[in-house]
Amino acid sequence: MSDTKSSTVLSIKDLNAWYGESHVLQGINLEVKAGECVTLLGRNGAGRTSTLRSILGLVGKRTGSIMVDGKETIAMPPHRIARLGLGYCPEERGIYASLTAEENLLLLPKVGDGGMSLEQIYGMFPNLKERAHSPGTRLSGGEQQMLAMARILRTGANLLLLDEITEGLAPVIVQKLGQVIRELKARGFTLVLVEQNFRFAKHLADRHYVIEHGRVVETIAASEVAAKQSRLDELLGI
Amino acid sequence: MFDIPMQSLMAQLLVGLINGCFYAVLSMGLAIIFGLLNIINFAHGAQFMVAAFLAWIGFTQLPMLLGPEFKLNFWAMLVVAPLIVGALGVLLEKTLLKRLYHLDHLYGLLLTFGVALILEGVFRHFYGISGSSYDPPALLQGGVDLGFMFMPIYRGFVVVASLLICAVTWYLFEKTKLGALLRAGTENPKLLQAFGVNIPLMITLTYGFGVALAGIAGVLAAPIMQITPLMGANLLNIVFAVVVIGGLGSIMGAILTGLALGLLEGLTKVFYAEGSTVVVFVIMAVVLLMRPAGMFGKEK
Amino acid sequence: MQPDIILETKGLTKEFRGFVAVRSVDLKVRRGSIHALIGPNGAGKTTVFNLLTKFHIPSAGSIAFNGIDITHEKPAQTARRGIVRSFQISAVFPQLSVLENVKIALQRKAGLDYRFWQPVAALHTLDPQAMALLDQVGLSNASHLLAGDLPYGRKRTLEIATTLALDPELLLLDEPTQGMGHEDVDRIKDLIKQVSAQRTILMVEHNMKVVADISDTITVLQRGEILAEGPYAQVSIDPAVREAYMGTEEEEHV
Amino acid sequence: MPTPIRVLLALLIPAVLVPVFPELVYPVFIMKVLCYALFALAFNLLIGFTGLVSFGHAAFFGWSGYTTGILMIKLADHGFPVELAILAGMLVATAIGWLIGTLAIRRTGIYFSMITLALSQIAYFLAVQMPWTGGEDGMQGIPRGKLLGLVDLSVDNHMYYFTLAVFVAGFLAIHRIVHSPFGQSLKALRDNAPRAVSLGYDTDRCKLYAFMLSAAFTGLAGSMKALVLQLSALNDVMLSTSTETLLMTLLGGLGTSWGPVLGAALVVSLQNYLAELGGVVTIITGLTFVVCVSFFRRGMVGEWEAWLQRRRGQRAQAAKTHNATLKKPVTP
Amino acid sequence: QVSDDVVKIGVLNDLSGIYSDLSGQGSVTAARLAIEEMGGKVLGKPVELVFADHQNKPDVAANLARGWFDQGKVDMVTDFPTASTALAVMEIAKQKNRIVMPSSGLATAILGEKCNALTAQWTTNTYALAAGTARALVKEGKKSWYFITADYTFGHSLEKDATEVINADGGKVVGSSRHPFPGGDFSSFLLKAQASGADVIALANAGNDTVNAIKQANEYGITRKQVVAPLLTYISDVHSIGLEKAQGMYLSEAFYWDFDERSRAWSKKFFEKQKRMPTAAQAGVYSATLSYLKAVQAAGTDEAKAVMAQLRKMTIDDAVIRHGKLREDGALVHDMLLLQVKSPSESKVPWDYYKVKTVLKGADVYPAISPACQVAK
Ligand SMILES: Nc1ncnc2c1ncn2[C@@H]1O[C@H](COP(=O)(O)OP(=O)(O)OP(=O)(O)O)[C@@H](O)[C@H]1O
Ligand SMILES: Nc1ncnc2c1ncn2[C@@H]1O[C@H](COP(=O)(O)OP(=O)(O)OP(=O)(O)O)[C@@H](O)[C@H]1O
Ligand SMILES: [Mg+2]
Ligand SMILES: [Mg+2]
Repeated sequence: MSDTKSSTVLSIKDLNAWYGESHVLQGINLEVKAGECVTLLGRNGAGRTSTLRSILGLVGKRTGSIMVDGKETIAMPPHRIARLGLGYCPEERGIYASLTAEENLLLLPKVGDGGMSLEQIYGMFPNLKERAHSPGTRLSGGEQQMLAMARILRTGANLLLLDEITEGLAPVIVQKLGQVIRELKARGFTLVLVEQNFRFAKHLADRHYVIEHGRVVETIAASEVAAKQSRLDELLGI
Repeated sequence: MFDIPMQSLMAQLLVGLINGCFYAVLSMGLAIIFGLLNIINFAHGAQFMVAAFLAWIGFTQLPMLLGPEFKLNFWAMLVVAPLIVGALGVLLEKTLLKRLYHLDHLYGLLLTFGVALILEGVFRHFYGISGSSYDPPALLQGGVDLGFMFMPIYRGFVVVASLLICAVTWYLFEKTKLGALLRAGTENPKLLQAFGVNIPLMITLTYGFGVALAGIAGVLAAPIMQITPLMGANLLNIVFAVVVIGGLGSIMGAILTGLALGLLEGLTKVFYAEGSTVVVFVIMAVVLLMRPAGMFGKEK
Repeated sequence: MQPDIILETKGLTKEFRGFVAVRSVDLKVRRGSIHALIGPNGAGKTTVFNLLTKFHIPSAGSIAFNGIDITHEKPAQTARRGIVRSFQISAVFPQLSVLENVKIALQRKAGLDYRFWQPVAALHTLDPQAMALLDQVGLSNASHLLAGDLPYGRKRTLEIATTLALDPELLLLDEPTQGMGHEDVDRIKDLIKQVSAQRTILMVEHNMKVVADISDTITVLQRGEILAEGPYAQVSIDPAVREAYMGTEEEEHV
Repeated sequence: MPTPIRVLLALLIPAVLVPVFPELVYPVFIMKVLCYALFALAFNLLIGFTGLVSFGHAAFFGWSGYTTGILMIKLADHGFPVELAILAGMLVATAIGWLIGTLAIRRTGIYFSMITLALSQIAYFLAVQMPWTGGEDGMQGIPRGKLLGLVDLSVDNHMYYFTLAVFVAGFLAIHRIVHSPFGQSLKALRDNAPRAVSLGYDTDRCKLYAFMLSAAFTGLAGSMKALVLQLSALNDVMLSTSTETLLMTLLGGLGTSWGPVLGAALVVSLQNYLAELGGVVTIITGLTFVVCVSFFRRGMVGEWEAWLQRRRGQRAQAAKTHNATLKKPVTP
Repeated sequence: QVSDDVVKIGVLNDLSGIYSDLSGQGSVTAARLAIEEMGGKVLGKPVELVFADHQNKPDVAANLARGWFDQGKVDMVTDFPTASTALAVMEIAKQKNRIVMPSSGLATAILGEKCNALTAQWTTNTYALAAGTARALVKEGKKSWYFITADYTFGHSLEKDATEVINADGGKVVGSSRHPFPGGDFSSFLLKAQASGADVIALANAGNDTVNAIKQANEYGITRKQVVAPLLTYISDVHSIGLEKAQGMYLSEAFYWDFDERSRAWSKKFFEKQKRMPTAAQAGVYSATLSYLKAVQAAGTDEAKAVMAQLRKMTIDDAVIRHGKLREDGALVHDMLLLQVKSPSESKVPWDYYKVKTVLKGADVYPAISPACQVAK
C-alpha cells in the first residue's frame, strides 16, 4: 500500500445507478485518499449500499466515472475491478451456505500482496477458529459478520468497502470491530464504511459523506462533526 | 415371479450396475452444467455420441486416411476425444449459450436441442445410421467367470473407471478449493465475481468439463454399444430423468440416482421387461410429486 | 359489532432452516389505524408481511383476522378475506395498461376471473369504477398507458390503486415510498392518509418522516422480535429503539 | 375489429377457394396444416399466455386421435355420428389434461416441463401396450363418417370445408379465451404471479384451467387429424410431436395470434416439400432452433410486430412484444 | 392407355432415420436401375421416378402419397421400411386405385386383415424370414428356443411366426423377453436367455437392436455355447457388426448379392452407384419396379387392376427374385435363402459375408393365405 497519504485511491464522479427502473443513485461524487477512512451515512434506502455495489459493478446499470488507483472501472466486469485490490463486505454478509467457515475464509482469490495469514486472522477473531468446520451459515449473526470481514483481510485487498458491519451485533463485538478497524487503519488500509451506527463511525472516520435520495448532500470532516451536529441530526432523522 | 434364482438375480443386478455407471457419469455432467449455468443441456447425448465416433475415427479411420502410424488407441482416445468435445462445448458456450443466461431455462434447452439435432444430422450424413463398432483394447478383451455369470473384463473396467471418474469429480467438486469456488458460484455468482473470481471463465470451463464427462462416457460406451448417430439420443431421456430425480444440480444426487436407477431398471428387466424404460419416468413423476426439487436437490 | 382488533398474531414465528427470522411476535392491529412496522434491515418486517399474507407458512404461532383464525389458509383465500398487500419492489402488471391493472383486481372481486367464454368487452362495466379509483390516486390521465412504461413513483401509486380496488379491510404496504422522489413521497403519504379513512393500514416504512406524520402506532422489530411499540412520540425516545434503529447522538460509552 | 380477426377474414377468401384450384395448392395438405395449426394454437394458449412449457401435449393429440379413430372404426357403420367421435376425442384429451395438469401444475419452470415429459412417456408406453391402438402399426382407414348424417365427409372437398370450419371456430374460440376476462387473469398471472396471488387469484386453478383448455383444443386438433388423414399412429403420442409443436410455436412467435399458424404451415411444408432431402431435414430443423433462439426469439410474427412498432416509433406499444419472449418468473 | 402420358414410380421410405441404411437412398438407386433397364420407357411413354422421406411417420407418408396420387401422377409406390407407413399408404392407394409394393415393409399384417387387391408385398415378410431360419435350425437339432423380442408389433409377429414353425417341427420355446424399442443394452435379456439353456437365442428385433444384441452376446461369451439367430437381418447389419462377431450365425434372406452370376452382375452395377452392396430390401425395390414396368408393358395399360392381374399371371424371375408367383393376398411367394455368416478367414473380398446353405422353396416358408384376408376369398 501507498505511503503517500495524498494519492487518491478512489474517485467517484457523477455516479448514477439503476435497479431495473428504479434510479437509486442520482449523481454521487466522492473521493478517498490512500489510508483514509470515510463513512457513508444516511437513512435506510438512501443509496449507501448501492454506492458500494456500484463501485464493484454489481448494479444493473451505472454511468459516470469510478477511478480506482487511477484506473477507470466503469466499463470493467466485477472481477477485474476487484483485482485492483478491492475487498467487499456486503450488507447481507454473503456467507456461502455450502461451504464451511474455513472454506469461506479461504475461498476468495488473492487480489494483492500482503494479505494476512490464517494464523493472524484467527488471532484477530478467535471465535472463527473454534467454528472453522461448521457450515458457514450456521454461525451466529455476529460470527458471520466477522467471517465476512475476515475473509477479505486474507486477500491482500487494500481498499475495503464495508457495509453495515456493526448491524445486529452485540455491543462487545461492535467494540471489537472498532478495534479491528483502527488496527486496519494503522496498517494503512483504505476504508469506506457504510454505517447506521453513527456513534461507532464517528471516532473512526476522517470524513463523513451524507447521502440522501442517491445524492451526496453533505460532506463533513471529522473536525467539523461537533459544529454540524444539528444538521447531521436532521439529515439522519435523529 | 420369485422363481428367479438368486444367482441370476445377482447377475442382473451387476448388469444393472454397469448401466447405472453410464447413467451416473452422464447425469453428473448434466448436473454440473445445470448447477452453474442453469441450462438443461439437451446436447449432452449428441456430445456423448460425438466422442464415441471420435474414438472410432481415431482408431479405424485415421490410419486409413493418414497411414497406419496415425492409429490412436483406446487409451489415447479416452483422453483425446473428451478434450475435443469439451473444446467444442467451450466454443458453443462462448458463442451461443452465454447469450441466454438472462432468459428462461427454456431457451437454453431449445438451443442445445437444436445443436443436438445438427450434430446427429451431420454424423448421420457422413456415417449413415447403422453405425460401426469398435473393439475394446486387447488388454481388456475376454472375460472372467464369476460363478454366477460370465463377466466381460471390459464391462468390469467400465464399472471401475466410471466409479473412479465419479469419485474424482465428486472430490474435485466437493472437497477442493476449485469445488468450493464452484459451489459458491452456484449459490451467488455475482458476489463471488465481486471478490475477483472470473465467473464467466468459470462458467465456460464448467460447461466444457460437463461436456467432457459426456465425452468420456462416449468413449467408454463405444466398445459396448453400436456407435450410431442416435446412440446418445436414446440414452438421454433416461439420463434426464436421473438428473431430475437426483435433484437438478446435485452431483451426489446424480451419481447415486444414476446407480440406483441402473439397478432398478435391471430388476424391471427381470420382472417386467416391457416396462423397463417407462419405470424410470414413473419414478420421476412420483419423486417430483413428493419432493419437488428431487431427492437431493434444494428448492430455490 | 366488529371487534376493535382487526388483526392479531400470537407467538408468530418463522424459521428458515435453523435461522429464526421472526420470533414469537404478538402483534395487535387496531381497526381504523395506521400501524407502522419498522426496524433495521433483516429485522423480519417483510417476513411478517409474507406470513400475514400466507406467502410463507408460519413455523409456529397463529394469525387471527377479525377474530377468525387464518393461520392455515392459502394466499388467495386470505386475499379474498380482505387482507391485501403491496410489495417492497414495485408490483404492477407491466404489460397491461394502467386501467387494466386496476380492472384485474376488480374482475377478481366481481368473480369474473374464470370467465373464458366471455369477451373482454364484458369487463367494460368495470370501467367507471376503475376510473374512479385512478382519479382518486391521480392517475386517470395515464389510464391507457402500459403500466410498465410509468415512472417508478407512479407505479407505486398504481399499485396502491390496484390494491384499493379490492376494497380491502386491511391494507398491507411494504415500503410504499421506497425509491421515490420527494414529491412522490408526499403524494403517497397523503394518499395513504386519505385512504385510511375507511380501512386499516399496516405498513413497513423506512422513511421516518412518513412514519412520524401519519402512523398512529409503531411497532419496532429487531432480529425478529418486537423491541418496542407505541405512538411515534413514545417510541422515538425509547433508548432501545434509538440504539437499534434510529441511532442516538449520545456519546459512545467505550 | 381486432387485427387477428381481420387477418383471418382476409385469409378465408383464398382458403375457401383452395378446392376450386386443386392444382395450385393441394387441399389435403392444407387440411393437415390446419390441424397442426390448431394444435400449435392450443399449445400457444398454454406457453404463450402462462409461460408453462409442456412436453406432454403429444399425449392429448395422440390419445384424442385414437379415441376418435376407434369410435369411427368400430361404430361408424352403426351410424355413430362423427361429431360425437370428435367430442369424445376432446373429452379424453381434457380428462388426460386434467390428470397431467393436476400433477404438474403445482411446479413451475423446468420441473413443470419435466413432469409433463415423464407423464407423456407413460402415455406413450400405454399407447404401445394397449392392443386396440394398433401398436406401432397404428390405425388406418378411419372412416370420416357423415356430417350431421348428411354430408359425406369421405369426399375430400367436403372434409376440407369441414376442417376449415373447425379451424376457424377453434381459432375464434382461442382468440376469445385469450381476450376474455380469464385471458386477462392469465396475462396478469404471467406478468407478475405473486402480485396476482396477493389480489386473490388462485394461481393453481387458473393454470389448471388453462392447461385443460389447451388440452381440449389439442384434442380437437388430434381428432380432426385422425379424420383428415384417416389414421392415427404411435408417432402422434411421441415426444417428438411435442417438440415439433414447440418448434412451430417458437418459429411463428410465442404468444402471438398468428405465429403458431404460420409456424405450423412452415414446418408441415418443410416435411412435405423437403422430403426428398432426407437427413438434411434434421440439420435444417436443428439450425432453425439455434438461429431462432439466438437471433429471433420472438418468432416470425413477433419480430414482424416488433419491427412494425419500431417503425411507428411507438414505445408504449413496443413493450407488448415482450409477450413473445419468456421472462424469468417473478418471485416474491 | 397410360394415364397422364407418363408412368411414374414413387419410392417412399426412410431417408434420414433408423432405417435409412437398409432402404433409403439405396432403394432409390435400385429403382433407377430398373427404369434404366427398361430403357426409361414403357408403351412408348416415359417412366419417371420420385422419392421422399416419410420419416417413419404414417401421417407424413399418407400425405406424401396422397399428394403423389392426386397431383403427382404417381402410379405405383414402393419400399416402406415400417409397416405403419405401408398400411397407411395402402389404405389411400385403395381409394385412389393405385398400386403399393412394399419391399422393406415386412409385416404379415399387410397380407392379413388389412390386405387389399392392389398390394404386392414384394421382397419377403416376417413369416418367411422367421420360418426359414427356424425350420432350418430345428432340423439341425436345435430344438429349444429363447426369444429376445422387440416389444413392438413386428417383434411380436416375428416371434409368433417363428414359434408356429418351431412347434410344428417338433422344437419348443422355453422363454422370451420383450424389450422396449429401441433397446440399447441387452445384457439382462442375454443373461436370462443364457440361463434358460436354450439351444437357440432368437432375436426377434431389427436394425441397431439386433446389432447391439449380437455384439453383446459375443461379449458375454454366449455365442460359444448357444446359437444366436437373428430373424430379421440385412447385410448392412452384418456389415456393421463385422464378421468377427457375426460369424457362424444363421439367417434367412430373400436375396444375397453373391448368389449367382445374375445377382452378382446386377449387384455390381448397384455397387458402382452406391458404394455398398444392396440389401435385400433395396434389391426388392429393383425387382418390384422392374416387374411393375414389365407388367404395364404386357398389359398395355397402367390401370392398376389390369397391371395387378398381369403381375399375378407372370412368373417373376430376375436378378433378385426367383420362381416368384404373386398370390391373391398380395404375397410374392418365391425362393428364399438360408445363409450362414462366414468367418473372417473365409471372407475373400469386401462384402463376402455369407455361405448359402440352402435355397428354401417358397411354398415351404411362406404362410398359408390368412383367412382374415377378404380379397383372397
Ligand atoms: N435489488 C434491488 N432492486 C430494486 N431496488 C433496490 C434493490 N436494492 C436496493 N434497492 C432500492 O434502492 C434504494 C437504495 O438502496 P440501498 O440499499 O443502497 O440503501 P441504503 O442506503 O444502503 O439503505 P439500507 O441499507 O439501510 O437499506 C432503496 O430504495 C432500495 O430499496
Ligand atoms: N426465504 C428465506 N429463507 C431464508 N432466510 C430468509 C428468507 N426470507 C427472509 N430471510 C431472512 O430473514 C430475515 C428477515 O428478512 P426480512 O426480509 O423480513 O427483513 P426486513 O425486515 O423486511 O428487511 P428490509 O428492511 O431489508 O426489507 C433476513 O435475515 C433474511 O435474510
Ligand atoms: Mg444498505
Ligand atoms: Mg423488507
